[in-house]
Amino acid sequence: MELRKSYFADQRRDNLHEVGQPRPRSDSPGHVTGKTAYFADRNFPGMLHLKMVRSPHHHARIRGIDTSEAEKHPGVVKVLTAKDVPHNVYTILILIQIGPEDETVLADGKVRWKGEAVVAVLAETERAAQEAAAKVKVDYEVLPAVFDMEEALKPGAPLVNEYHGQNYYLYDSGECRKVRFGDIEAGFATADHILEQTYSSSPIEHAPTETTGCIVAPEGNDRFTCYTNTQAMFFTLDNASIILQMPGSKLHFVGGTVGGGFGGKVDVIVEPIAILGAKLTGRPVSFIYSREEEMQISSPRAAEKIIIKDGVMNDGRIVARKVTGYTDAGAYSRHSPYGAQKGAAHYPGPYTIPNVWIDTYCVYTNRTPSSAMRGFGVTIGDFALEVQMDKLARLIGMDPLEFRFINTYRDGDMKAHRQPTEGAALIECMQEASRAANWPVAEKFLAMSSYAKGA
Amino acid sequence: MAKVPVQFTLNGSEKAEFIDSGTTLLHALRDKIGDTSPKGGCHQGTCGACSIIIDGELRLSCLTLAETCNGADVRTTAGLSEGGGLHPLQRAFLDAFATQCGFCTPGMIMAAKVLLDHTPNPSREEVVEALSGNICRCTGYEPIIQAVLTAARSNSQNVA
Amino acid sequence: MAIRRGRGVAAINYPTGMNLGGDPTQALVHSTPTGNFMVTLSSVDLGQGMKQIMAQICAETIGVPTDRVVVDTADTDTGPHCMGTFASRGTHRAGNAVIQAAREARQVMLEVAAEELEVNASDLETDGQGNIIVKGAPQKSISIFDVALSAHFKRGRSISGRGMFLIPRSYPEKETGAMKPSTCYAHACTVAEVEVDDETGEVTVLTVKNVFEIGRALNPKMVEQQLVGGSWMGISHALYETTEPYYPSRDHGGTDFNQYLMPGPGDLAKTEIIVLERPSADGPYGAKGPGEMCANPQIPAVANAIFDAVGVRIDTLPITPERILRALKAHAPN
Amino acid sequence: MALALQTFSTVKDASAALKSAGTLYLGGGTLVVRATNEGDVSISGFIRSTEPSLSAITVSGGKVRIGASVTMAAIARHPDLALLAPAARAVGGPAIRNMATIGGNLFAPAPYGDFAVALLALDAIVSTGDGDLPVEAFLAGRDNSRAIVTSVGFTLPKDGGLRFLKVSRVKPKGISVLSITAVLEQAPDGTVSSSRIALGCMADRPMRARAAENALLGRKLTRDGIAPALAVVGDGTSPPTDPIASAWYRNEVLPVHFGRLLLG
Repeated sequence: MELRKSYFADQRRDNLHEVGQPRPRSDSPGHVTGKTAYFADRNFPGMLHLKMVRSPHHHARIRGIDTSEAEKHPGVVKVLTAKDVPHNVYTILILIQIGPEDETVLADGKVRWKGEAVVAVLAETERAAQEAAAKVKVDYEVLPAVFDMEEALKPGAPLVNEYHGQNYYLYDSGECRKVRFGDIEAGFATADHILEQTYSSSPIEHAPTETTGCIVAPEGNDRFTCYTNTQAMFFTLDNASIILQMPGSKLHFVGGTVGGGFGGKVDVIVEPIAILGAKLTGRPVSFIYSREEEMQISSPRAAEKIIIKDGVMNDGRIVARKVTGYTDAGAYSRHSPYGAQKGAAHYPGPYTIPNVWIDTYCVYTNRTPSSAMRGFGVTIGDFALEVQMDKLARLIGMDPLEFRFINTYRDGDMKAHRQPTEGAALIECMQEASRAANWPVAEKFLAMSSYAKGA
Repeated sequence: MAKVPVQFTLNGSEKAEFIDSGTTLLHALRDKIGDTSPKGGCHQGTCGACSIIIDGELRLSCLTLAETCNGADVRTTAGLSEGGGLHPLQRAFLDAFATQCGFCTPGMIMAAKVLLDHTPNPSREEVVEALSGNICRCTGYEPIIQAVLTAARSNSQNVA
Repeated sequence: MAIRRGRGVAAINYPTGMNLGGDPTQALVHSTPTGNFMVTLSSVDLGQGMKQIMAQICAETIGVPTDRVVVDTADTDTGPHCMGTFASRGTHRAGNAVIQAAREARQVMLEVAAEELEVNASDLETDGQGNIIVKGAPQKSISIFDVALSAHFKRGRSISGRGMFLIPRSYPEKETGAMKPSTCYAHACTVAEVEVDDETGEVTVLTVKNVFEIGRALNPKMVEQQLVGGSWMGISHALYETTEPYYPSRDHGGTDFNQYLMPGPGDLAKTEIIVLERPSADGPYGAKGPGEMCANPQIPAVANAIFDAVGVRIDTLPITPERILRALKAHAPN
Repeated sequence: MALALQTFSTVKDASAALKSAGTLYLGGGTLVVRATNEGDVSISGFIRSTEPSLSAITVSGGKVRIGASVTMAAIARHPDLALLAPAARAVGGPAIRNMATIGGNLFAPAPYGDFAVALLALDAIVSTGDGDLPVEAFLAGRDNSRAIVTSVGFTLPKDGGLRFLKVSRVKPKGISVLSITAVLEQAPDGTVSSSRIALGCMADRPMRARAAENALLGRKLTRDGIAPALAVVGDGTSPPTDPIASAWYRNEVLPVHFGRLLLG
């Protein structure tokens, strides 16, 4: 890696003592000796193992659950169903007043995705929990499922989630989050060329080497210590408090040393049910996702579909950009309504375009609920935007890098969501990339600056 | 449940435990013996985080039944720095900033150690092959490859 | 058979943090009796190095070497609230909170030193080595060790501070979408070079040259770690990864690291990283959040390079050999 | 039922124990221990045998016999089996190769079992407690086999007579898109006089590409010479669609890779 100190030197103090220094990491000695303590490196006498009975169907009504054989299985200590969860219907962003509550901790009457948690089995050994889980009988009436976002939005599509009443998230702005800037139709009318293209992606897993999990130990004083690899301590504690209807003062979360997250450990999934198990049995409880659960049960990055329609001039200026984005939330909201909204604020990308129209939708389908992942709301959008930029440049016969210089935002430019640009630096990145990759651009572009227009 | 005895040396010291038959070595090490340096990343044999050395060979402790290790010489990353000082591989991982979350690190170091035990001056391709059963999600592998190559160089300098 | 070569470019920006509930994070800083400093947080280290970076930020602000600072996180019985580690917010939000807390602690420390040295606190500065000196008269000094002892056992002062980051919550305006969704923006431009096998659709990424602008490299080696790993993940997203290979069909999802595809150590592109620093007005020592954006530009850069190589556009991620081969066959004459 | 491992010093005793329901033979553990770790409660016990012959490799007069417990790593480093080393090294990473056995590989479902593809092209004989079977017949009946594999025998081809190719998405270790083994003999004029070709991941288990074998006979290994074989190499295949590749893709690239293997 090289630091190019010549850029922005006038805005930077470089006479610092500790900041800017390549100090060794304080945690690395623990990593290389195997001494770093992750949550699962704790072991408690009498610890129970929790295994989840999961839905084999994408969408089904539950006509009945029979746990009697499982409860009798040797080594089984407790079997939990929806009725055991004090506040079973929840949503994690309710903490900051974003609802509605739309997800069950344990399925109640219905399952909406293949893999949904239905019954939790707590046993002395993992093996006993697995054997007992196999003895839980769930009577399902399979319902039609919908997997394609376009199909889900059509009238008459199977309703995925009754708590929403339709297969999309209802924002205060309506069926989508909107950004309106300038006059989009006037922009298209003046354009020399119009290009409309569709981009899409499928779900992506964080795949941290350490799977999601927690170990809960009763402290003996009505408090419970939860050793967890959550990415958000109080967010998880406070949601657990709501779900369990327990005062937060009864909960003690210990974490902060996590074997990779990438956004995959911000859903509050394992902790509440494990705490409930510890509370109802009085014993320590371990609930750790198998790798199979991590891959297919934990929330992935949402699949997206993005339609970009651009108006561009022969001289390289983009004069209008209309983006319609669809985020596949799966069966429940989790963080996806926010992800779609983040996308709305991110478009039209780091470019100054006078006429912008953005609609982003959060759509429900019968698949594993998606949620946060490294860059969500932006990552797939950047793929779409930057491939579109390449196509536009070729459409008008311009070098793709020079085409970007013409449109890149600079300090003071108004963004579509009405924030003035501050601290822009993309022009300098492109100038340096031009040199590093030996990708020549005209001298006038190398003379540009993010500081002000007209250079 | 009937318990079975297992006895082996772990990092040079004798260990004996009664375990449930069918217990994996990974569980026996972590939950019975208290060596948590091998990590359970998949229990499928696909991530390498539980890699250890049995009788000089790299093995996956998650797929090895503890009972099959009676009399074996078992080595883990926790044993590399016994006596205080860091092993050259551990030092090289530190210096190369080759750890981020650290969860794959003990397994990576085991895989690298077996390589260097047999091939003191490996090529880059040999390092890549030696690490090919170990998943890292943070680093992009390059710093780890560089750390192993650096450790090999420092080894050969020490010998010279 | 032909191996065809191409290159592509992409340019991106990325917002730091989120704006749900004002995106708060708190920090507490206090000194021990011998002048070591504890930073208490509930922020989570996912492997990105939160603990080390907070120590360096605290050390810089107090004016002591980093090894005099210990970071205690994340225990909800002791650490004050943090929204969490996501949205490229950790360094920025917690860093700002640590600076505020450390400044408050530093002020107390300077006041105690001023009493000991019988000067005004405003005339004092730290030397970064563990001493407090009188500006312009460095021979007149006191060690932070002695200042802390004095504060604890003589002056009755708690060398401590509280810090909090919070921005006004922003609700998007319904009709226009006007909103303030985040704070400062990081930037990147990537050029990727690929080879495509036009009989099998297989892609080899030869090189990626990444230029990242991240505000301030608080610890350059740790920045490098994250940028190199992120660049790898970007390539991985572009060509390999999905839990549903036949989306929207729900079938054939991978359940292990053999089936869930990511580049192996034999698939690595030659990776070049160049870092620019335009300090942000609101970041800790100007830092922005590089953790997420570093994995984004490689995806379109690789996609554009594939088009440059073989003349077909794959607008669906991941860009698998199958998708390329199908496109090549669809484009072939007859 | 808790899991239990029973160890026997002879294959005969192990075979008898394997008759109880719920038991599986434990080789290297890469398949069966994984299954129980993943919660397969139909398995209640493991049976293994420590009979020394299971771990022996004998090579004499061009005849090879490999005990069923011999690992991929042991095959890869055996000086007389250099021809097979690429196929043995194609299995997993180093730790897996120190555990995975030749006996186990015969049971590995696609996209695993690349070494068994090589054994099929070698026309190996599989010895079990119940007798000997050609590998092709053994593979066809493996799902219902309760016999313990004791060894695998075959005749070594001449140097250069075995070509092996594994195509993976992930390097250097990923599992198969497909694999191909070709055992060819050529007359002095370069024409193919004998050919056995086996394919991996082109069905649910390794299969012979007989049409391609016949199409190669009497032909030279030139672009024109192999063209008829490439045209028919996909005959009879029914490749799986899985997370690695679709059936369509496997069928499309099979002739490409087959051609490269023959010409390379």
